[in-house]
Amino acid sequence: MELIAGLADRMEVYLALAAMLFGIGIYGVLLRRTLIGMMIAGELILAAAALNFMTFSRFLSPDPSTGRIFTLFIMGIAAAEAAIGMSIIIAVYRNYKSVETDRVADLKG
Amino acid sequence: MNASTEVYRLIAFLVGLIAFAALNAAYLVWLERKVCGHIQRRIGPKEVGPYGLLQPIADGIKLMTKQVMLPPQVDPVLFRIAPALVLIPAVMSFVVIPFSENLVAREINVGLLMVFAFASVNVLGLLVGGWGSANKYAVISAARCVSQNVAYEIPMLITVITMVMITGTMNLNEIVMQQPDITRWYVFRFTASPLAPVAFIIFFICSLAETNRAPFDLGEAESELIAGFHTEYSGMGFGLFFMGEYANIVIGTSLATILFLGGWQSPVPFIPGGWWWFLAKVYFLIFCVMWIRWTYPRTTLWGLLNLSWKILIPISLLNLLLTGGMLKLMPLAGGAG
Amino acid sequence: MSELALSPNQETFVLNLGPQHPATHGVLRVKLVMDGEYIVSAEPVLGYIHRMHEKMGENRTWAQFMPNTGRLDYLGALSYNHGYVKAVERAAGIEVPERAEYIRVITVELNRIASHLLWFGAFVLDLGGFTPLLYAFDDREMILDLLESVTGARLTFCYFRFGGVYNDIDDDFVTGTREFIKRLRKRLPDYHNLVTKNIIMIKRLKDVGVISAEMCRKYGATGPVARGSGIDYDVRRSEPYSVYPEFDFDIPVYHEGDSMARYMVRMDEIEQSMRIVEQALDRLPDGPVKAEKVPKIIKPAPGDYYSVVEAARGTFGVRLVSDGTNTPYRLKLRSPTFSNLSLFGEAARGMLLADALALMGSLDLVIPEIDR
Amino acid sequence: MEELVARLEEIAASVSRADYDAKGYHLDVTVAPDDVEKAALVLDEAGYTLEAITGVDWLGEAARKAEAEAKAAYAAAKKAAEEAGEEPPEMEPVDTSGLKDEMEIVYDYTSYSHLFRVMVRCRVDRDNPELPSIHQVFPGADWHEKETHDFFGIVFTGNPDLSPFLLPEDADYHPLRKDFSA
Amino acid sequence: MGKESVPEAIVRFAPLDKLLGLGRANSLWPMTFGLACCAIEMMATGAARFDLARFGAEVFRPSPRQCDVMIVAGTISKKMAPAVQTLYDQMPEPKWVIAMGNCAISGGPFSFKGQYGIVEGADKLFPVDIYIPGCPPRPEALIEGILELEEKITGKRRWPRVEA
Amino acid sequence: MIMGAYFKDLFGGFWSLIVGLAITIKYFFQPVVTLQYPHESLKMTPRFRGHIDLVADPGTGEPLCIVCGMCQRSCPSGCISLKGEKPEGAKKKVLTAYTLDFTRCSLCGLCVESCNFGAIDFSKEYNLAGPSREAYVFDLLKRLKDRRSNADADA
Amino acid sequence: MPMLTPDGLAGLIFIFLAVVTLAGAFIAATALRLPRAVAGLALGFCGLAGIFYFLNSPFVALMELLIYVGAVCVAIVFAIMLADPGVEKARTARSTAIPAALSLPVGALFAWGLIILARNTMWPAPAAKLNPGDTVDIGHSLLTTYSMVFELISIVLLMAIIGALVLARKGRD
Repeated sequence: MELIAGLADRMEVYLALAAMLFGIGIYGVLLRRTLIGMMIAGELILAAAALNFMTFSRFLSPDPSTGRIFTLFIMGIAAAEAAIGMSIIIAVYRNYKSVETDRVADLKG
Repeated sequence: MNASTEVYRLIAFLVGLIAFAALNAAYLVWLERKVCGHIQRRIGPKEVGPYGLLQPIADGIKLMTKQVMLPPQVDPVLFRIAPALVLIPAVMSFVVIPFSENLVAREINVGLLMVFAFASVNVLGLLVGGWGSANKYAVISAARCVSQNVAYEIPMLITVITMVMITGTMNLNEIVMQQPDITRWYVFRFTASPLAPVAFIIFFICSLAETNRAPFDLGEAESELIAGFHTEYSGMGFGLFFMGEYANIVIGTSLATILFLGGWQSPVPFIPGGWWWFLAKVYFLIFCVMWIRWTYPRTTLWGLLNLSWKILIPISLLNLLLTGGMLKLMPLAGGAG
Repeated sequence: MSELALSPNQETFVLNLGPQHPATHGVLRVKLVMDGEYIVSAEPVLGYIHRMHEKMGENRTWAQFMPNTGRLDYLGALSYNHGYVKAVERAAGIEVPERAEYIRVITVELNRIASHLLWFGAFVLDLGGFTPLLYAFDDREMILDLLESVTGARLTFCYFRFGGVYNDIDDDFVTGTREFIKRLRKRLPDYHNLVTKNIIMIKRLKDVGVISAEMCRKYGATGPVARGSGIDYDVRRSEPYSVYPEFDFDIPVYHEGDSMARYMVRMDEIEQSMRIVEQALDRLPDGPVKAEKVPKIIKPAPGDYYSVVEAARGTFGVRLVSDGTNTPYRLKLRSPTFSNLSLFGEAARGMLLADALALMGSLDLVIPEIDR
Repeated sequence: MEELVARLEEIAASVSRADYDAKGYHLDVTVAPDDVEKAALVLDEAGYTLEAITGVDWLGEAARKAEAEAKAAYAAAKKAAEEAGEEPPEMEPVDTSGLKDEMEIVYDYTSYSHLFRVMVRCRVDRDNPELPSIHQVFPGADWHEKETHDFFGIVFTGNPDLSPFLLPEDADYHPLRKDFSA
Repeated sequence: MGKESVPEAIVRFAPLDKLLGLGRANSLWPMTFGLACCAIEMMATGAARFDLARFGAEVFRPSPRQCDVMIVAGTISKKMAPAVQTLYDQMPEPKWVIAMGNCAISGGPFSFKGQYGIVEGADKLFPVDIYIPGCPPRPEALIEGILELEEKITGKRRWPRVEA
Repeated sequence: MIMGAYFKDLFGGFWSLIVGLAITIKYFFQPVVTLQYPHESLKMTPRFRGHIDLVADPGTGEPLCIVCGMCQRSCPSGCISLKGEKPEGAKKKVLTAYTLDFTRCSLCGLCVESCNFGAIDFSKEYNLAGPSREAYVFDLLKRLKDRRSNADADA
Repeated sequence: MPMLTPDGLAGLIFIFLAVVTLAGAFIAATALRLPRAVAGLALGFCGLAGIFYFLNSPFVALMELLIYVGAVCVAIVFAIMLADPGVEKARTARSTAIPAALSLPVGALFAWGLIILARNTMWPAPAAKLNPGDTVDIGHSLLTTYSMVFELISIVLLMAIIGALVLARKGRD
């Protein structure tokens, strides 16, 4: 009981959660074959980073707003990334009629 | 710890709020049918119970016992979670609405933000529901809903930011406190924002559009898209969408009341303020919503986007600018911290 | 989900509007090829309410076909009654007493008002406004009451007979009609304020669905659709029949060719119809309402005959081919909306879905009349 | 108008004025099936509009006509014989087996600007009813032709799509033919 | 009926069934579905003069998924029959059908000998609960039809009968 | 200039919306026009065309019909069928069966019009509805008898 | 019931949120149908928002909902709708079989390593708080200390909007 009650106040718990999110993100990025799927997994990685920022800002930082601001920045970047990513995906789709990565390989050329 | 009672209180309030939302949905439908009836010079529901008051109950019984169809082509998971995605955020938003000074489930400092955060999830519900239905009409409808919601979130948020600038807080109860009498309602306070009534109208229009109400009900434009995103929903699935829609209307009008019409504060000195005032104002606004719905034809998607981008956004930006200037020149007594 | 997929070569998908769809006013199906919300091509598919009227015409006597004419265009049933009796009267050489012609004109014009009112309501309903429909129905009920008191039916009147009308009208009808016109005159400004001048309405109708006069001619469009495109053509004026030449009325013509123009034509026609009815009531002559020398069994001389009238939706033509017996040899019904709808495919190309539906509404479709 | 009549006379097999009050049209034009499009072009240039296209199935009409003619001839012969005081000859049975039945296609044209109705008709062989489409001249004719094809089985060559229009998609019958029965 | 011996299990659930019946009977949502002339009278029934809303039956839903009763108002042609059948199949249980007008009952005036185009009655396609004869029936008749359907569902008539 | 048009559009449009609201609220406060059907009902006009009914001879109470069959022949939908027989010694035919298949009737009134004896007339039944299709194949002779016995009972 | 002490309840809620977050993330990473993946993503973000709430920042929690669930997820669903990749085919193709097989161990390795790192690191003792870090502080910091970053983010967003427009336009020609 003590364990459960104190769980929310222990820093490692948050860090472990973030680590797992990050791991799932990495797993997803590698697993996914479609651009959109990879983006989704990428969002998870960003979320893990945001969680870390938040954790540190709560437990360690003398000025908690710093971590929060960085989380907000991550969100802003994520939003921008989503917008750009989506339009790239749609543009790619329009040209190649596929969102699967192996078929977009000729983009390299 | 202070959290103890808080948690129980929250649970009690949640149950109450769900009941409130359900009751509201049921009886707002009844009210809507009555209002539209009388606007059209007919009676509306009448035979089921006195004044047709049992009509919502009959409808509820019917909807609940109706076969829930899972059309073969749908994505069963998405199809099932979509109504919940619409309804739950709407109910959650009620948590921060102050019905009176003390009658509020959880007073948090960023209450205003909370309402908008949950309201934004609503769109996802419509989108998922439309997509999950795998019906062309539903998909078109979902696409329309999203472009509409995105377009109207902007002027709405700009207007709200203006209000936050004036009030200096995102705590809904504090905002209400700043409007103790009718002259200090933000809808009439020209000293705070020179375009105050216009801001109110913009906010009202945007909340109409956000809740997909006529004349912005493009998502369920029945002459174009059958029933829109809930074309494939039957029985209670459809009922939940309905509840969500009406809960959202209550949220939208509540916010308008809190931000502009003094919330639970009394406009006249001889009657004390309280939840009755709040509900009176909210239901008056809801009546206006219905009145508007039964008066106007529907706009088109382009007309709607034009309205947002060419009229509402410039005006709300202008309002933001003027308000900023005003605040710099003569800071408000009651407001800005 | 696969049917949603955009086909690989073009980003379009097929949307089937109908056969059961709220906007099609019955059972019309429109196959739309869409690119997002834009229409790439639109193809109406007909026949979902094909009721074999022309076949029935060949199986029945001349008189027995009468009830069918009311079911072709049930909104303007009397115009169709009129078109048919006029054609048969022409073929059989039957003279109609003047009073009967006056009664025909009065009832037909009332029916036209009723039809336009219903169209007005249904059109606004297509655009998402529900209340005007109910107001229009309110007025329409008054007309139906009046017409029921003379014809005995509310919708599918079977009132005209070869050589006259079924029943005479009485004073109650005359006073009732006058009162109704007074009432409608008072209500029309409300309609205009509520709908015509509404900014949403204007934005949705102005410059939407423009049909040129040339296109009207190529497709044989008539009635308000042609008049909305600047064609000054109304059978009542350009091919005078019955007692129409005796009345003073205008043919509203608008030159824009958009949905608004067609809307305005019909709204103006309500007023002109009221003028005609008033004049007809003023000058209503006494006399019989049915010609005396109408043979019991009608046998027109062999040959073909053609006759047109102005129905609420345009020119209704009846082509009769008689072989001298008491049944028609061939009975061709030329319905106005058939031609009016045929231009929809061309006009709707490239439009938004919502605009195309406004265009379709402005054509004033009655599907059983198209499918016959 | 006179010019139009003259131009139509160039194309048509016969052009005759009709009594408008009795018939409902002014000009009765009969053309050969192949000249339908020419007539349409002339009328299009004159600003006419196409009101309707329809068909008439004259099943057995040729036989009836032949019989009537034979009867008239016989009556005349009989009369002549009686006048001459001879024994009237027996009426010979009419041989109608070699006669071809026909279908008539009728085009109704009218003008928005003046009252002059032109009816163009042409006859085609009933067993092989075919004539050119005029939808290139009047796009509105497309639907009328489809309908006529539905009802009579008349083939308008050049019409883009003559699949059942008013009838169900799988219909293979032509209900307004006189020998049709459900 | 009441005095007959009924198995206990049925008796026990009777109140619930009754409630369900009452709920369903008073919330009959028709489909926006008109075929021909009768559809106009159906609209007239919903309009101010007759006001179907009084019985809670004015919620014309455009999607069959949300309807309880299909009012077949008009002639069903053979071309239309599959579509009508589909619409009926798409409606969730419990569902009812009202055949409004003579065409929907039997083909009406269009069911002559040698006809090739129409279905002679909606009950050739699916079970019909209420028939409303007339060509077209007056709006009162449609209201009467709705009341008859309510009677059929609840087994009891709540409204006075009107004699012509 | 463009700005002017913009604001004109804006205010004009806004005003038109207000006017619309004013009209609907005006009707909102006007009395309803609804006729509450099962509680109150319209009186059908004398010319109302319901299904047909036989007319009885006011003296004898027997149908006026002489079985000439004109109505049957004039009916476009063929929904009337009647039979009559000539009893021994009687001068006129007597009606023995008169069936109206109302489900195929188009209410055109040609039958009533064709009857030279005033033997059939329109009934004023306007609200027929029921769960059975067969109920609308009327035996008019039976209806006439029922009416008569009802009238007798009332008297 | 010790479980129902306020702290216990809070702990339970925290566990619930953590499970929701991980489950959502897992669905997002593995679901074969992309719309479901996005629904999982939304679920995960909702859970994450709750965890942010536990980290004493309701403001950031709500922003998480507003931006991630309300905007990013909607954008992704929208893109899926336009592109419609449908169901991902089974991962049998040779070109992808190896990364797919590797992905799980790699992901697990990363997670495991980071957890070890988190547990074994000596975190400096929490310093005294300068401010509570509430909305007002965030606002002040944004417009003072981090105003440059704030502007940069704005520019990034602007460029993203323009870029998205350009790309979308080009596709449409």
